[in-house]
Amino acid sequence: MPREIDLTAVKPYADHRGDGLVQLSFTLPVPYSLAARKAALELAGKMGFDEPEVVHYEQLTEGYTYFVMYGACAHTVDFTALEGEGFNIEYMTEDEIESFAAEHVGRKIVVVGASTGSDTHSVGIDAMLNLKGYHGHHGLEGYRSFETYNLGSQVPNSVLLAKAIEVDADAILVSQTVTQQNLHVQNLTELVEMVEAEGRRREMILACGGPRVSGELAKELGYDAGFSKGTYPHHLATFIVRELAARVASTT
Amino acid sequence: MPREIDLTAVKPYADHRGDGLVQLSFTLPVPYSLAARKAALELAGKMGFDEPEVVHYEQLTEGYTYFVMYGACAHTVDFTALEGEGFNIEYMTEDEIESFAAEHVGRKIVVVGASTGSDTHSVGIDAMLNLKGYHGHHGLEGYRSFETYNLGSQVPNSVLLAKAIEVDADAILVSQTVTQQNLHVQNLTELVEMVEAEGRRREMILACGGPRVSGELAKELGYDAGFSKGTYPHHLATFIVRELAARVASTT
Amino acid sequence: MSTSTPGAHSKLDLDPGVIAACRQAAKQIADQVSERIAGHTTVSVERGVTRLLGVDGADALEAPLPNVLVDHVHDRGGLGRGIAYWVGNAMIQTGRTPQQIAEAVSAGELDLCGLELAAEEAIRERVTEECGTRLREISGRFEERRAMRERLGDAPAPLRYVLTATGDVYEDVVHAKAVAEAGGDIVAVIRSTAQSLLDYVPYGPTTEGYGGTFATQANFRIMREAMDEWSEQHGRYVRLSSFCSGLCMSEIAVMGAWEGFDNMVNDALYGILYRDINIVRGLIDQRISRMINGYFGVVINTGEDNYLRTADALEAAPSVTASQFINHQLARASGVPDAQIALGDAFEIDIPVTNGLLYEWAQAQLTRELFPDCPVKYMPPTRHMDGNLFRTHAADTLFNLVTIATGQGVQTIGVPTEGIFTPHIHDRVLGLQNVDYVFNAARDLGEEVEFKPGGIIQTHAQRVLAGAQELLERIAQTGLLQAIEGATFGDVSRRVDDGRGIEGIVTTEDGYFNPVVELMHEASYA
Amino acid sequence: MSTSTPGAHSKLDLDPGVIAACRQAAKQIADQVSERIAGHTTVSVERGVTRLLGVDGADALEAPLPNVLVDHVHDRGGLGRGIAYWVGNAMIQTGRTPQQIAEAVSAGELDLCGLELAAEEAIRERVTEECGTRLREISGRFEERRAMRERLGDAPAPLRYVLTATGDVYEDVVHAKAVAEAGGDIVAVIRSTAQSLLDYVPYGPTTEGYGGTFATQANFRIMREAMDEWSEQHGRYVRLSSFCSGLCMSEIAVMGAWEGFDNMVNDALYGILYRDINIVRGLIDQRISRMINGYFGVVINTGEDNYLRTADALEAAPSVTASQFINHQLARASGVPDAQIALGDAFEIDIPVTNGLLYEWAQAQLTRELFPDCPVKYMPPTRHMDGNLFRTHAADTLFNLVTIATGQGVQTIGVPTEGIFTPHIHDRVLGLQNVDYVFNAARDLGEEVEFKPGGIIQTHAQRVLAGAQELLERIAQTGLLQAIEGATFGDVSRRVDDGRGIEGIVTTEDGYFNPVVELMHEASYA
Ligand code: B12
Ligand code: B12
Ligand SMILES: Cc1ncc(COP(=O)(O)O)c(C=O)c1O
Ligand SMILES: Cc1ncc(COP(=O)(O)O)c(C=O)c1O
Repeated sequence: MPREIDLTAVKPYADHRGDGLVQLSFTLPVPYSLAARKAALELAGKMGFDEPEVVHYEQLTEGYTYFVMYGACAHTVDFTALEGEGFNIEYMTEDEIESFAAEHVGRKIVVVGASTGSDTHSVGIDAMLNLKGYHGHHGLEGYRSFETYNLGSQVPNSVLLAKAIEVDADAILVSQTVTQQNLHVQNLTELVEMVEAEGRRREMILACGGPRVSGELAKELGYDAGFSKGTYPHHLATFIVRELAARVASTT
Repeated sequence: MPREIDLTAVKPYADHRGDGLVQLSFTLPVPYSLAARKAALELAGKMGFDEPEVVHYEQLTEGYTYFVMYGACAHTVDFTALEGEGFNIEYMTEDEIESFAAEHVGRKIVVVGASTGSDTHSVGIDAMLNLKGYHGHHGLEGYRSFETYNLGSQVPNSVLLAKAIEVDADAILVSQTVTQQNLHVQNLTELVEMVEAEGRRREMILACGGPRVSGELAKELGYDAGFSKGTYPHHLATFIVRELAARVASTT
Repeated sequence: MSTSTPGAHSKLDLDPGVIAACRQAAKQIADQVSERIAGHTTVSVERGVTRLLGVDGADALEAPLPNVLVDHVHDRGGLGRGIAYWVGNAMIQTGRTPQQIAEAVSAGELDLCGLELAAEEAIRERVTEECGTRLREISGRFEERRAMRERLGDAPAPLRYVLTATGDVYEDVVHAKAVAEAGGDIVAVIRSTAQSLLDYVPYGPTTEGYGGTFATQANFRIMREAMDEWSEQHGRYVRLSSFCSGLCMSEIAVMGAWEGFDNMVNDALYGILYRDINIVRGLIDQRISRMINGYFGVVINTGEDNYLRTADALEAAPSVTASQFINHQLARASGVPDAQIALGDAFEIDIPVTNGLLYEWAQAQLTRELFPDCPVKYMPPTRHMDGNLFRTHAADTLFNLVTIATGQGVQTIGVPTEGIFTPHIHDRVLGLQNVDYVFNAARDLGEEVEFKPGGIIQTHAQRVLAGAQELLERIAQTGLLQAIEGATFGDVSRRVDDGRGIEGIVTTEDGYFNPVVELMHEASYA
Repeated sequence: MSTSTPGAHSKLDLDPGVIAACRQAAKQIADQVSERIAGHTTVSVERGVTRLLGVDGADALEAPLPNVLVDHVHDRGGLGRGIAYWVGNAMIQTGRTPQQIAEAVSAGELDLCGLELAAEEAIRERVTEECGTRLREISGRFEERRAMRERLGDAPAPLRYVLTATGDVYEDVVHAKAVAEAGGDIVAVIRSTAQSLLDYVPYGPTTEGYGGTFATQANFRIMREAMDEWSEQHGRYVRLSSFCSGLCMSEIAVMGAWEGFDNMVNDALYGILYRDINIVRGLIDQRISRMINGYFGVVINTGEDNYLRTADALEAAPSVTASQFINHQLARASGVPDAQIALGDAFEIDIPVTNGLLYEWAQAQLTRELFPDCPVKYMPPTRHMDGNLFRTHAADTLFNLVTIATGQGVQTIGVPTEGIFTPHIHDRVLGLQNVDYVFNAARDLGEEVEFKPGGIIQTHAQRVLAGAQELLERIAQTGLLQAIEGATFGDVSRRVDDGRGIEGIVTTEDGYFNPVVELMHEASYA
């Protein structure tokens, strides 16, 4: 009979329940040698891998060795504790959003967005805001219930915030793509601080997005939500109208 | 100025000293969902990764989700403690081996080898023993100082041992390629136990090899040495003549 | 018989005379094999017959009843007349079904060779009728399956053939579903290592295999049910495959047919070369096994790819082509139609060979042009793959390209872990994603390109074909057995009077008869 | 001017008439640009001149002396005569070197526009002599480098171009060595994000960049020394590359030449479209910058690949070809010989496009046939790459195949992490291993295959070329500036009187003179 999966103690699965196999790869700044191999095995041991194994290693340049490894993960995760969060957040369709907004907000929702700092990647924010949208789903500009300002890319946080204040925005939307050395974290943090310094944090929804942004990161940095690859405009819109409706409800 | 690498606390290196970045991939036996993503992040956290990040995940089939992740490894390894073991073990050339053997052993060295159990992979053991050898280096059969018995593949451990006893072998050489569910560990362990049961362990060199055999594993299982991918016949021969010379020296 | 590429001209500018000569020599070789094996049967062929008479199950010691029954007769020296003779007689004498007879024999209650003998004609008639009923039953099931396949839509070639090999049939089901979801067309349930060497087929569901899952009828059923369910749910038919090779070729062919398997790896040479099975035993078993596959509409896959795992892919290229010609004729001699003969080939040239891709392309195209009506089972790079997952994935990408550009019939997919593990669940999916990408991005590439006349590709193909001709003509002189002894295939040498299973060869006696062979033979020449 | 593929016929069956028409229209467009920018200089062109007069260093506030000097004159309204005029005059009047003059200006000790004015002829002579000395010095260094390249052996095309982008020049050195060891031919030191927007070149070694390392002269020197050392040690010459693009095009061209860089990405359109740099500013800067690159034997790389990162690769294909024709003429107008013009192209068709590989092959072959004497810088798939490392690696494999099959001059390698990170040290090595494998395995594939007449590949190439012709003829009517406003390239629109750096455009006055341009112009028409 098929063995059952214990969802309170989930482990990686390769070809047998509980085998725990994980593939790893990394470089160590040590010379290519048997000692390097041992260092990699020791490191994997510290990560909690049983029977770690180097399946490939090679010198990159003097003093740097690359490894491909496998190991059986000894840790487990209690999935039942997490299960609450389903995947299929029920995103509304464009039509549903329009009528929901009409009913619960009852006025144009003003959003201001940009790709900030030195970031010139505008495709992400354009996908969210411009009429053209993304993969056939049009951006917020195409929604009757939204009034949209897309400031484009390379926009200083100060300019973005000033515009938001000027048009009395309900939400500020930031896109960040260049993330080396956590540049995005710096940029995103700066904006929150500026919004707070202006005393506007409570009255504005702050959302950010980008390939390496996650919901967790966004919340950690003080945003209301974060969106990553695979986001469509109606995902963002669903979030905004729900959030705004909740706020409207709680203030009335 | 370039930052120095602290070899007492080595971490993975991606593009900055100390960034610690490691790539991981694995499957969790949980449904594709946001909760699955969280489970993967939690697991990576337990492994000791700071800022773990899921860069890709997808459903394989209902109840199974595949992840590609990155994380900054918080563990370090003291490389200086390992450095003793250089990589370039000085392997002798065929000629050197011949004269070394003539001088220090002074008789034909008898070796018996096989790919054991149900394993039909013979290319590895043939590479070590047959005249044809491996990548232009001929096998032990081609050495004047060796007398070689290659029993081929699918050889029961009992048959291999009996042959070794019959020809009064100096070394038994085992190859193992099929390793699923640690079949090789079972086969290799059985042989050591049989040799010990026959009271022959002290007088015979035991060496094993195969793509997933390592020196560490071999020693753990009670072998004198283990050889993996990239082994040439003269590597094995160097080991055998040195080991035998040491034994000859210590008994005289 | 079609000797030219359908429609188009030869991209390789092959000489039809050379092709004809190859086919001619191969035919001669196959005829010699037929002659050599005539007048023999084997314990496993006879067990295959008992299975087709409806015998199944195992005794308390886990010995399968077909073995119990055949050994019983063999021990008594009666196998030269064929198991059918004795079972038929027992049916008449006892009024029992073959299954009941087997159970009684197993219980020690019945001595088949001690019973009174009915008239030969009556026995033949009784047992042939029984066998015919069973054949019709299986054929009926096959027709249902064909209908299902048509209803759900059959995938276009190249079919994506994916191994599962966890050792545990229930885990294989999980892997098979992931494979199906990622676009796999055929799931091949790889066997536990060395099942080839068992002179019986294990019984019941199994969860403890190494490098594969035992081929048992129960395992077949579990897989088939799971995949039928998936197919119905998802509206796409998923085929199943396993291995006939080894010491039980014809029995497994029966089991596969009964359980609705669509493909079967069926090649005696594998067992002979790599498992040290006796040559004659292998060839007899193969003859009957393929006949059964052919009769029930199962596609057979031959194993030429294996040669390239032990011999150099460039040097051994002519031997692969020669073997394809021989296998083709041997399969035809078993009554398998071309559309069911998936000859083997593999992409195994070493990574550092300059213009290796051109040679692979030439060889793959050659196979297609030589056997235009046969699907080809094209195998991925494996021998030179190592622990560098990315290197393997790159090689698989070019392999996929050659597959689509030359229009192979069946393609076993490559996986990044090829050089290390029987693949993990996601590795098969990564492999299939690569296939998907390349097959689509290069869909019409084969149609688009022509090869430079007298260029590297044409020259290589022509040279391989010439080498094959030479080899075939030599083998036609000496015979296949001699050639195998001369390490012609896979650089491995085997002698005709050595090897496992030799004790299971039985010389038939006057009056030997095999209702399966007779019924199938009739059908294929009807 | 060569308009046909060298030696062989066109694999794409292109119409020479259409090609000639394209070239004609592009020439017209380039001439219009020349006309439009004539009578203008920019602050950065003038800073380039000061650098070629030997001015270097920065003041206490980290303002580079070339900026201090040029701003000084600009503030005083004197830039219309050209910086050389004022420096030349100051040399005569003070007897100091240009560097000493700059230091004095920086210290507030000297007002260039307040000095007595020498005779114009004398000034010209003095400053031209100074400039000539410097040009000869750089040319001398270049000749040494050429000798070194020849001694160590130059790699055959396609050259493997690999980015390093750690942000820290010392880490870049480590990455560059790994790249060299894995067979990289050209290491491109990618700049920190938005250096384009700085209207000055930072000074000194830097370790804090994002997505790249600042292009500074010190960084250039550190990289060059490290790679020269590596090259000598390993007996293989490794080239270096960086970016001229942005607001300092000509200055960086000077720095690169001085430090022995072999290639330079040089494309004003990048700055215009993606950094919102003013069109005219960009085109003036580019003219001089390319002239400097060309004169010192540096290969320029144009940036057509970028369009395919924001526009659809299939739809935008004609705009890429059109842009190549224009860039080719603009480069020639700067005196760059064809062998130093590496036009841009990219493999960016989306993964699920059926026959995408055929379209890529067609486009890549088209570029080669249209510009047989130019190397082409062919860029890897990036836009549609995601976090699935294996998917990216598979796409890179096909990209590598098209590169070798069409014989590109320079190939930027793809890396598995393309969709996620600036690559980690081993990712570049994995990318290079893929290149190695494919280039070798498919070495002569291009020679081997012909395309079906009127097939998908030929038809696609012909259609793209026709589209380019239409576009070029339209642009020749309206002018390039209008076309850019109409979002012809990369789906981005820019207006002529908007954009960064517009304040740095200076209308030249009577008596303006630029010794660099004059000397180089003389040389190229000598
Ligand atoms: C297009 C592109 C460019 C174009 C940008 C043009 C433009 N106007 O946008 C050009 C050619 C100019 C360019 C230049 C550079 N680029 Co670039 N570029 C890319 C590329 C190929 C695609 C990015 C993209 O458009 N993706 C498509 C969009 C739709 O996806 P997305 O941005 O993730 O957006 C989705 C979600 O994230 C989300 N989302 C995004 N933002 C927001 C905002 C909100 C509010 C919400 C709700 C959702 C949301 O929704 C979107 C739709 O689902 C990537 C490689 C890759 N495959 O990702 C490299 C990449 C992003 N570039 C990179 C780099 C380093 C650069 C340079 C800095 C290199 C250099 N030093 O010269 C330069 C300079 C750019 C700069 N300083 O910003 C790196 C970034 C590495 C890192 N992690 O830091 C990448 C990953 C390439 C690489 N592997 O090195 N680039
Ligand atoms: C060739 C091959 C075969 C041939 C074997 C023919 C033969 N006579 O050897 C055939 C086609 C018969 C075959 C069959 C099978 N194979 Co196989 N096969 C391979 C393949 C392609 C190459 C192995 C090889 O020859 N490598 C070359 C040699 C030289 O390398 P090596 O063995 O590692 O040896 C070197 C070192 O390890 C060392 N060494 C090895 N032994 C020894 C001994 C000593 C004493 C010393 C000092 C050194 C040493 O030195 C050698 C030289 O450097 C691998 C895939 C791969 N790329 O590895 C799969 C592979 C090994 N096979 C595999 C499997 C599962 C099978 C089957 C079981 C599948 C099945 N169920 O049907 C069957 C049955 C075989 C069996 N039961 O044993 C798996 C094993 C998975 C695992 N880790 O368990 C692999 C990895 C493929 C895969 N990814 O699924 N196979
Ligand atoms: C043709 C053929 N038959 C059978 C097998 C499996 O055989 P075994 O049962 O010996 O492991 C293989 C495996 O490679 C094969 O290629
Ligand atoms: C032609 C060209 N120039 C310059 C750059 C880098 O520009 P920046 O300095 O704006 O980051 C790029 C990057 O893609 C480019 O393609």
